[in-house]
This record gives sequence, structure tokens and C-alpha cells, in this order.
Amino acid sequence: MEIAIPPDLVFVILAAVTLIAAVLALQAKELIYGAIALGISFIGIAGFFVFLDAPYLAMLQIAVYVGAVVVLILFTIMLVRREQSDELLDRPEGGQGAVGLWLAGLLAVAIAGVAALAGPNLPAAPPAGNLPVSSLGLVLAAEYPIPLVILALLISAALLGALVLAKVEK
Amino acid sequence: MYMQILQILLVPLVFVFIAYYVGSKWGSKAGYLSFASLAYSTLLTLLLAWQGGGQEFYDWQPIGLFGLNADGLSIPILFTIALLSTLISLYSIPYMAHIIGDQKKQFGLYYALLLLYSVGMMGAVLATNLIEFYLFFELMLIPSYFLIARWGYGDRDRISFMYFMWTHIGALAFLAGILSVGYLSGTFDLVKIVTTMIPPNLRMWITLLMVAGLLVKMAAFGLHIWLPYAHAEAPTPVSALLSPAMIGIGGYAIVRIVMTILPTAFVEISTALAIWAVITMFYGGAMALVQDDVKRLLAYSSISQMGYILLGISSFQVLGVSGSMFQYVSHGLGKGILFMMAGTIIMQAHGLRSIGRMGGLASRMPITTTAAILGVLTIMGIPPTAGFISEFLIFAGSFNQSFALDSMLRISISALAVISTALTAGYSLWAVKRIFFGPLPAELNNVTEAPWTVTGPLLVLGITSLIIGIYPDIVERLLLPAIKAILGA
Amino acid sequence: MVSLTSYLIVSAALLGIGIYGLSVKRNAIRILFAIEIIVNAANLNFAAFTRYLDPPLVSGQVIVFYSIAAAAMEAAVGLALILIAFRLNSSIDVRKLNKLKG
Amino acid sequence: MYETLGWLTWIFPFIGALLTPLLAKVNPKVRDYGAVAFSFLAALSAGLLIPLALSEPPQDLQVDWIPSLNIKAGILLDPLTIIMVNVVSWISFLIMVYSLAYMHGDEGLTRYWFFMNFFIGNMLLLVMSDNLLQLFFGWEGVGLCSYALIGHWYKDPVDKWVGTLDQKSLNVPMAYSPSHAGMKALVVTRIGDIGLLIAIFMIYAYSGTLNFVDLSKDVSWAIPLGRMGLLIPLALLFFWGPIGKSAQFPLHEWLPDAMAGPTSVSALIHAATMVTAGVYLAARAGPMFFNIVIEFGRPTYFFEIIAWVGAFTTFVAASQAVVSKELKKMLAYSTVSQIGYMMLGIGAGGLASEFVTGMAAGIFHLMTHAFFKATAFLAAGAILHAVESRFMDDMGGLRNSMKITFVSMLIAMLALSGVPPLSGFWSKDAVIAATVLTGQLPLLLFAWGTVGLTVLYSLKALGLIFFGSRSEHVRKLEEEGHPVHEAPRLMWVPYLILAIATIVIGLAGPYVESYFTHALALTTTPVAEAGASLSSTAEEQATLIATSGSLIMLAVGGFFGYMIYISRRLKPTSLIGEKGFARSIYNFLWNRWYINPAYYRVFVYGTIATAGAVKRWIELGFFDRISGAVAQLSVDVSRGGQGIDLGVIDATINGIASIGRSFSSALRRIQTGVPQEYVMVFALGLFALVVGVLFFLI
Repeated sequence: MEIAIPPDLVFVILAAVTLIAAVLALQAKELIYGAIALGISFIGIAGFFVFLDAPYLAMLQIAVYVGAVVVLILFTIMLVRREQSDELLDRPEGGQGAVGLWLAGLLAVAIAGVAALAGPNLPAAPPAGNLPVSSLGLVLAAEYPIPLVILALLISAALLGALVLAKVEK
Repeated sequence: MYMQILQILLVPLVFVFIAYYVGSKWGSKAGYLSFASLAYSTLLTLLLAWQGGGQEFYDWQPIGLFGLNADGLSIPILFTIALLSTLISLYSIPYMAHIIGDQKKQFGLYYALLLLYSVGMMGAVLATNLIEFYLFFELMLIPSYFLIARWGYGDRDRISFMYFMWTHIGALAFLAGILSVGYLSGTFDLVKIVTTMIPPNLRMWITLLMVAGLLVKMAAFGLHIWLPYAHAEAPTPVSALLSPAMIGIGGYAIVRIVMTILPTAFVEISTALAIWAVITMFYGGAMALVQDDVKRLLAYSSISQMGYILLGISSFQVLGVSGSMFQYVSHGLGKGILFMMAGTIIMQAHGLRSIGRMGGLASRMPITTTAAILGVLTIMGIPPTAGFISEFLIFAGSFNQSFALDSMLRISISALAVISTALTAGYSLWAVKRIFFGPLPAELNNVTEAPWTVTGPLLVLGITSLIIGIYPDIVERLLLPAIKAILGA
Repeated sequence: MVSLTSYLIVSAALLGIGIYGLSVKRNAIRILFAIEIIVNAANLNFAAFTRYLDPPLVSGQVIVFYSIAAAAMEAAVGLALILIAFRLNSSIDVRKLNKLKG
Repeated sequence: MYETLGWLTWIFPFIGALLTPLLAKVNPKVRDYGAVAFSFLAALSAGLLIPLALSEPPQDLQVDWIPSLNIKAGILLDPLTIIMVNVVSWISFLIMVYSLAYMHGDEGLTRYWFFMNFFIGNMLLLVMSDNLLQLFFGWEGVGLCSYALIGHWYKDPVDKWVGTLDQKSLNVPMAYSPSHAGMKALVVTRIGDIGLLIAIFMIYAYSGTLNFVDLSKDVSWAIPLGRMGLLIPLALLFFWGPIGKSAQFPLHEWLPDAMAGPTSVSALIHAATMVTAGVYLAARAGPMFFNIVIEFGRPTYFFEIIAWVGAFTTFVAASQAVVSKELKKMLAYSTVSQIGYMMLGIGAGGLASEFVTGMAAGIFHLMTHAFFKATAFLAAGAILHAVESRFMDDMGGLRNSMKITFVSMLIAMLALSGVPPLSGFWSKDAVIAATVLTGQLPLLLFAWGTVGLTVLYSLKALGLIFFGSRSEHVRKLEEEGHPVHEAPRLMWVPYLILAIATIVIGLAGPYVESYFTHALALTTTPVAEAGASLSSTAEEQATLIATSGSLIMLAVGGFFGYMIYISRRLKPTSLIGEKGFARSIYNFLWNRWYINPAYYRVFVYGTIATAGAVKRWIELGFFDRISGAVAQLSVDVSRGGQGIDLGVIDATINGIASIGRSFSSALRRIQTGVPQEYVMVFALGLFALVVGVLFFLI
């Protein structure tokens, strides 16, 4: 007999993890912990993707965000950190912290309000998707081939650019 | 001929690279290459005019068709741009040597940008698709920005930036209009656009957006402030393209695009535009009267001349609109001469720009003086130069429309516009008197006439103005049917 | 089944956190965190909308795909810029990086 | 034949002009004689037109010009044109011959010949055109030549200036350099042309044609204009062009200063031909307006304006000629005055419903004036050459050393004064007779008063130049070894011929006059029949009144002129006195009725000052600052936070500018450069947007 975990519960847990991790990412005293919290938050997002019948995106999210971006950030922190006092830097000036908090809160509430108000008009239970992972690939290859190529070029350009920027001139 | 119209753009475009490499290696010799390629375009344009025009379309999915439309309306404009660019390539050889000196490498970059700039302008004139037009519109902005920023005078960083920002803001307003039209009518191809199902008030907003964007380019009163800076401080050959060729494209685009696709909304704002035009005419003229820097004077004069073009367009009447497009040609010729004249003086008198310190140059530079007087007459609209015909048509159109509307307001606007020609005569003749006549200051004693690469272009432009002025039918024959078709008259 | 609104609310909350971080933090790296959070909020929206509003199609996922790729690039370039800024100013306090102020 | 000859007449000089620069490459002599040859060809073909014109009916020859606009170019061959063509081309030819000697050795000769021929071509084009547009080409072309030729000595050497050098009136200098005078001429005539252009546009908008024949044949196009009440503005605007071109009040101030050009140019352009173009246009367009008058009853505004402007100008200019000190300037005032007579003739003809009589009088006077004034100017050129000064006080007692010049000048001046039986007598009396017919006394008084003034200044010129004793200037010249001598033959032959022509026309005066009246009735621009034609006895009476009145004035003016300037029994200084009424009149006239300085103060200095103020307050104070604010929105690359401070000083004094300034500085303050603050503003905006959406949902 399977233990039926209600999807709502999973959703709530996932949401809580994601949001708390996001807050931690910004508020953790040590930058390193912040980076790790950010990674956890990203994993939470990946979980949502699974929920949304987008397994490929979930994998991509973990591979790129958690695997690449967060690692990159960690390296940078190690390069930069030596003389940098973290706490001092992140102490907001004057009333800015409060203002920022209020503003962000208001904005989030307002958007959530819009979503809640619009809720009844939205389709509640969509038909099961059951789309195979390959469908995304098909769409990418058939309908958006040129953007894909351009994206590839762009990535190479960005990486080269980052290399050039970060190169230590002798 | 195979892909004849495309060649007009493609040949100079190919020469962008060639000129760059040749210029980097052999310096100013690249000017002759640039001259050759643009001369080829000019000849093709003349051939087209002789054939009565043509159209070419290339597939350009998913935007639509990449079309090149050389009809009666675009050929005269195209010819002006091509002729000016051709002559300016030649003119730049000695002029840029005076700015750049012996840093040979820079010539390549200069000519590459100049060619790119010319291609941008010619492409914008030929475009049949809104997106295509916009791309060319930006293509003419960017090289000119670099040309000013790199080789300009004075506070060139700030001024080129200002130029870029203003015209770019204008271009973005225009882009917003284009995108709305494209979205609402489902296509970007000019011939396919139908705007009748767009709600009238939305149509009005779109028209306002597009016209405002183009008016920035034309430097109408209030949106003009970038122009005197940019035109005065750009290297003179570039000023001689900016002022006569580029800003007028705004007027051309109003006729080609706004009037064609949104005629009803345009009629509604035409009276306001006419008033605006007259204010621009007077304002530019008054400002030109009190300038001491010869290039700034010419820049303000261009603002005033754009007022004439706008007035003709706002008459929304065959004569007036064809007069405006004619004015583009004659202003191109006249102002081209005058900017080159200013450059010649700068070059020969070692950077002298203040009119107060000039005088008596007629005895030192007879050919330049002759050409300059032809240019001034063209700007003043005195027969037998082309300027007279264009102003005649503009005013005739404006009056015809005023009487047809039976509107005293429009009649007074038209009359005021004619009166402003006295202001034009005043500032032009006064400038000529102060520059060329009177006693020669001692420090200008060893000024000499410029080389043939300078005087040649000047004379070619002057003679072209005379030919068109005496036998205007060569231009009018092309313009009239095309404009009749646009106005549905 | 979880409603679309729940996703939107989570996403709004993430956006709020991100905006807070952007507007309060002075450490360039933290700001980068905040940006990534905001981008993720947007991604979540896209994925949710495409799942709920046009099920057989996956256009929203395509956008997320591009967005993730772009975010990766952005992080790479951004971090490189931070490194340079640090090397030049020995600080990554964005308040001190105001040379371009008008 | 007829057709070809007609076209060739005006094309020859253009060919000559275009060939001049090429011929100059060959040899200066070839260039000089080549230029003269082409003007001779023009004159010859004009002369050949006369017999043909007598045998064939008037016609309008047309060719396509701007087919797309349906505008045709064409030439009219009718008596009015033939008369004008011959007057213009023959006098031009004689003056070209004169120039060979007069301009000999000048460094700008290629330019001179070019513009002279170009002028002749344009003038002939003007008088031959069958439509307003083509006429306007000639009209502006001659103006252009006038500009170029007045400014011939563009280096502005002081001895070529015009006016008394230290004279200032209302703080405006009253002496002008050649380049300034040329500019003044072109700008003022351009102001006149504005009116003409607007009138042309009005006519074109309603009639759809610019052809004179079509316009005057059927004047129904004027009906809607009349309904809108635009006929009076149309007449005013149309005549504004001739006012400028023919230097009539209130645009008469450019002509006296145009004397800064070479004397040959003054003779040709500013006396004999170009300035009479306005008279020609009034005569050419007269039938059109006259027919409108006939059609719509009796609003005779067009002719009213012409007559009054003409009469008043006649008087204004003659009064200034009396006090003029420079020979050429006096002749210029005289020209303005005589053109006033021509205008008066045409206007009076229209007013008295005897249009053809009046027009014939005006054109007749135009012709006689062209001959005697050209004589006077050419002779004056010889005198100026001899004494090397433009002031009449520097001359005196030249009677014996320059006999031929003296005789020619004498004939010219007497003809100008209207002494019978010289040509001026007949033509002037024809004009005054036409004025009598109008029954308007003020016009007649102006006309008669001017007769007296004309005699006075004519005798002044003769007396100061040829009578009395030699002035100090001449004596000094002779001591230096430059004795005053007669002009070379190439110079005196032309003006002697013209003087003889003046006598011949004078002797044949009444016949010429009646011939003109008959011929001009046959113009291609038909004149509608006025209701009741005046009886011939009325005309004879009018002639009698006019003649007796002007003879009395002639005697009065002649008496004073003789006493003051020839026998010198009365001293002008004692007549005027140091102060008092006579002195203030003198000052008023000497300062050109204060019209010239007032124009300078209001229109020239005023416009420049206004433009300067606009530049300071609006351009620099407002637009520059707004632009600065816009630039602040992004990176100010070069000044690093300094902002754009062009015109800051101006702005502080100015209200508008300070708004602009605070605007820009406010915008600057927003640009803190701190990203967090930008984000907050951005978030605030987003919040507002979302709240907006919320409202829509609720």
C-alpha cells in the first residue's frame, strides 16, 4: 500500500523551503552560507518544475544553477573575500533597510493580490500534460532553430567575454 | 540589369570592407575607392530614373518582404543622397587629411563609416517594409555617431552623445508607432498595411508617435536643439551629409510612410503641423541671423529649411508635397555646397570659423565664391536655381490648400511662410557679404583656392542645381505621379 | 491539484525577496543573488502559466530554457565584472562604484 | 522666321554670358568684343522684329516647359513687348559699347561681361514672357545681376562707396559700401517679391493658369476671390512686387544706394531698364485688373494704389534730389521720381477708364526716360572718370574742357525737366494729361509740384558741373598733372547717339504718342471696352490744362534754378540759413525724410536684436537647458558630473530658463548613481503598475 502524500502538502513544504532559503541567501552573515542557501532555493524551484510537468527544466535548473552558477559564485567569493568584511558591507544605510523591506513587501502582496483576485477566472485543474521530455526538444529544433543557434553563439561570446574581463593583465 | 536596385546598396556595402583595408594601408587613397563605388550607385540611380523606376523584392521571413522600391518619389531623394555621398568621398580626401594628418590607419575607418552611413541613408529611402526602414534608419544613425565622436570638433564626446540620444529617442518613438501598426494590421509591408480597422483614436496616437519621431530627425522647432551642435561640430564632410541628406529623410518618411498608411489621421493634424512649420522657419532663420560660427549658421538655416519641407507636407496636396520632396533635392544641393564651402574655408584658412574674422575671400577663392553664391541662391529660392521651383511648389500647394479649405488661418500661415523667405534672404546675403566681400584681413592674405577635389564637387552641385532649376520637369515628372498615387488624387 | 494562484503567490514572494535584496544590499555578490532570485521567480511563472493555460504546448518552457541559459551567461559575466571591479577598487561595495554618476 | 527671331532675341545674350568665361581663356580682347557682339545680335534681332510686328497680328508662342504641371513657356509678341524689347536691347548695346572704354583695365571684367549679358538676357526674358512664372525667372534674374553688379567692386574700396562718409542720421550711418548696397538692393526687392509671389499663388490657386492672355481674356476666376473679399489684398500684394523692383515708396530706399556700382551699370540697370520692369509689369497686368474692374463695377483699387504710390514717390524722390550732393545719387533720385510718373500714368489711365491712354503715356515716358536718363548717366560716368570724385562740389566749370559731354548732358537734363520740344516734354505731359482726366486734384498737385523740383535739380546739376569756376579739387588735379579732358570716343559716341535720339523722339513726339496709343490697344491681353469713352474734346482740354500747368511750373523752377546755380546771384546757404524753418526742411530732406534711418533701426537692427534676444532667452536659456536635462538622464561622458552649463549666466536672469534649470538640477539629484535607489524607484513604479491592474480587476 502506498502512502499517499497529498500534493498540497508537498507544495507547501517546497514553497517554504524555497522561500526560507531565498531569505537566508540574502541575510546569512557569511557570504558562503548565503551561496549555499541560494543553491537550496534553486533546488526548490527545480522541485516546482517537476510539479509542473517540466522534468527537463528541473534537470536544467539543477545542472546550470546549482551545478554551475552557485559553484561559480563560490569561487568568486573565495577570490574576493580575503579583505572584505561581509557584515559591514551588508548593513543597510539609514532607513534604507526598512524602506526596502516595506517596498518589497508591498509589491509582493500587491502581485499576490492580483493573482488571488484573478484566481477564480483561471482554469483550476488542467488536463494532465504527460508530455515527454522530447517535446521541448522538438519545439526547439523545429520552431526556434535560429534563436537556438544565436543562443549558442551568445553563450560562447559571453564566456569569452567573461574570460577576457577576468584575465589578469600582465 | 541583374538586381539593379540591390546593387545600389550592395556595391558600397562591399566597399566598406575594401575601403577599410585599403585605407588602413594606403591612407587617403581609399577616398577614390569610396568615390568609385558611390559613383556607381549614382549612375545606377540615374539609369533607374531614365528607366522610370523599378521594384525588387527578396524573401525575408518571418517579417515579410525585403523590398527595394525605386519609384518616382524615392529616385530624386536617392539621387540626391548618392550624388552628395559620391562628391563628399572626393571632398573628404583633402579635408580629412587636414584633420587626421598622417595617421594613415584612420582613413580606412573613416571611409568605412562614411560608406556605411551612405548605405544606411539610401536603404532607408528604398525600404518597402517598416522593419527594414527602421533598420536602415538606425544604420544611418550609428556610423554618423562614430564619425562625429571620432573626428568632430569641440566638445565632440558630449555632442555626439547628445546627437545620438536625441535622434535615438526620436527613432524609438517611431519604432513604437511601427510596431503598433505592424501588430494591429498584421504586416509590416507598406503596400499590404491596411489601417482602416484600427480605431480612430488609436490611429491618431500612432500617427502622433510616428510624426513626432520623424520630427526629431527633421529638427522641428522645439526638437531641434541637437542639430546646431551636431552639425556644427561634426567634421565638415559629415555635416555636408547630415544636414542636406539625413535630416530630410524625416520628411521623406512622413510622406512615404505616415501619409501613405494613415492619411486620415494625418489630415487632422495638418494644420498644427503647418503652424509648427512656420514657427520653425522663422525660428531657424532668426537664429541663423545672429550666429557668428559659419557652420552653426548653416545648421540653423537647415532647421529653417526643414520648416519649408514640413509646410509643403502639411498642405497635403499634390503640388505642396511634391514641392517638399523637390525641396529635399534643392536643399540637398544648396546646403551641400554651403557646408562644403564652410569646410573649404576651415581647411584653407587653418580652422577659421568665425564670420566676424572673415572678409574679402572672393578675391582669394573665386571658384568657391561662385559656388557658394549658387548655393545661397538655391537656399533663398531665387530662380534659376532649383530652390525657386521647390519653394514655388510648396507655397503654391500651401495656398491652394488654404483656399480649398477656405480657411483664413491657413491663408495667413501660407503668407507668413512666404514672408519668411525675406529672413532667409537677409541672413544668407549678409553672411555672404561678411565672408566673401569687403576688404581682406591681413591674416587671410595667404589663403589660396582649394584643390580640384574640393572645387570640383562644389561646381557639380551648383550646376546640378541650375539644371534642375531651369528644367524642373526632370524631377517633377518623377515626383508628381508617385505623389498623386499616395494622395489618391 | 495545486491551483495556478499558489504558484503565482510563491513567485510573487520570491520577487519581493529579490527586490528587497536588490534595494538594500550593498555587496555586489549579494545583489547578484537577488537578481538570480528574481529571474527564478519569473521562470516559475512561465513554467506555471504554460502548464495551466496552454497544456499541449510548451512555449513557456522554451522561454525558461532560454532564460536559464541567459542567466548562466549573466552570472559568468557579472562575476567577471565584480572581479574586475574588486581588482580596480579593492571593494565590491556598489555605493562606491559611482564613477559614472551624472 | 518671326518665331525663331523672337526666341533668339532673348537667347543670344544668355549664350554670350555663358561663352564669356570661355572667351576669357582665349584673350581679354576677344572676351570684351565677343560680349558686345552678342548684345548687338540681340539688339539686331529685336530691331528686325519691328517690321514683322507691324505686318503680323500679336501672338503668343508657346513651348512645353514643365509638362507634368502643365506649365508652358512662351513669348508674347505684341506692341508692348516689341517696344520694351527694342528699348532694352538697343540701350543695352550702346552701354555695352560704352563699357568697353569705361571699364577698361578693371580686374573683374569677365564677371562684368558675364553679368551684363546675363542681365540683358533676363530683362528680355522678363518683357517677353507670356506667363507670370517665366516672368518671375527674368524678374529675379535681373535682380540677381543687379546684386552682382552693384557689388562689382566687392572689396569695398572707400572711393567706391556711396553717400557722405561721416553722415549719420538717428545714429545710422548713411554711407554704404558696394557690397552692402548690393545686399540691400537684393533684400529690399526680395521683400517686394514676397507680395508678388503671394499674389501669383492666389491667382494660380483660383485660375489654374499663369498665362497673361488667359488671365485677362476671362476674368471669371476672380469671382470667388471677390466673394472672399480678397481682391483688394490681391491688388495690393501684386503691386508690392513692382513697388520693390521699381523703387517706389515705401520700398524706394535701395535705389540711391545702388549707385555704388559702376556707372555703366547704373545707367543700364538702375535707370533705363531693370527698375522700369515694375512699370512694365503694371502695364502688362493692367488689362487683367482693368477687366476685373469693368466686370465687377467700379472698385478701382489697383489703379488707385498705383496712381497714389506713383504720385507720392515722384514728389518724395524729387525733393531729395534737390539736396543731393553726389551726381549719381541725384540722378538715382531723379530715376525714382520719373518712374513715379510712369506709375502715375498707368494708374491714372485705369482711374479715368481710359486705360490705354494712360498706359500709353506711362510706356511712352518709360521709353523717353530710358533714353535721356541713360544719356545723363553715361555722361556722368565720363565726368566722374575725369574728375575722380562723385561729389558735385568737386566739379565746376567743365563746360569748355568737355564739350560733347556738356552738350549731351544738357540735352538729357532739359529733356528730364520737360522742356519743349524735347522728348521728356511730350511724355510727361501725356502722363499729366491722364492725371487731369482722373479729376483727382492731389495727384495733379504732386505731379505739377515735381515738375518744378525737377527743373531745379536739373539746373543744379548742370550749374555745379559745367558752370561757375573750377573747384579746388579740379585745380589740384590739374596741378598734379591730370587735366580734365574729354572722354575717349568709344565713350562719348554712345551717349551722343542717345542724346540725338532724345531730340529726334522729341521732334516726333506727338506722332509717337498717338502711335503708342493705337498700337497698345492691340496687345494680346485684350482690354475690355469701358462703358462710355471720353470725347476727344475732353482729352484735348486735359492736354491743354496739363501743358499750361507744367509750363508754369517749368518757368518757376527754371527761374530759381538759373538764379541759384547758373548765374549764382542767390546763394543756397543764405537761402537756407543756419536754423529756422528752411534749415529744418533741408535737414529733413538731407536725412532722406528719415525713412532710410528709420528702416534700418526698425527692420535691420530691430530684427537682429530680436533674433539676439530669442537666442539668449529661448535658444540658450530654454532649449539648451532642456537638452542638458535630457543628457543628464544618461551618462554625461565628458564633464563628469559638472552638467551642461552653457548659458547658465543667461538663465539666472530669466524666468523660463530658471524653470529649465531647476528641472535639470532636479533630474540631476535623482541620478544619485546608487543602484539601490534606482531599484527602489523601479519597484515603486512596478508597484504603481500592479495597483493599477488591481483596480481594473476590482
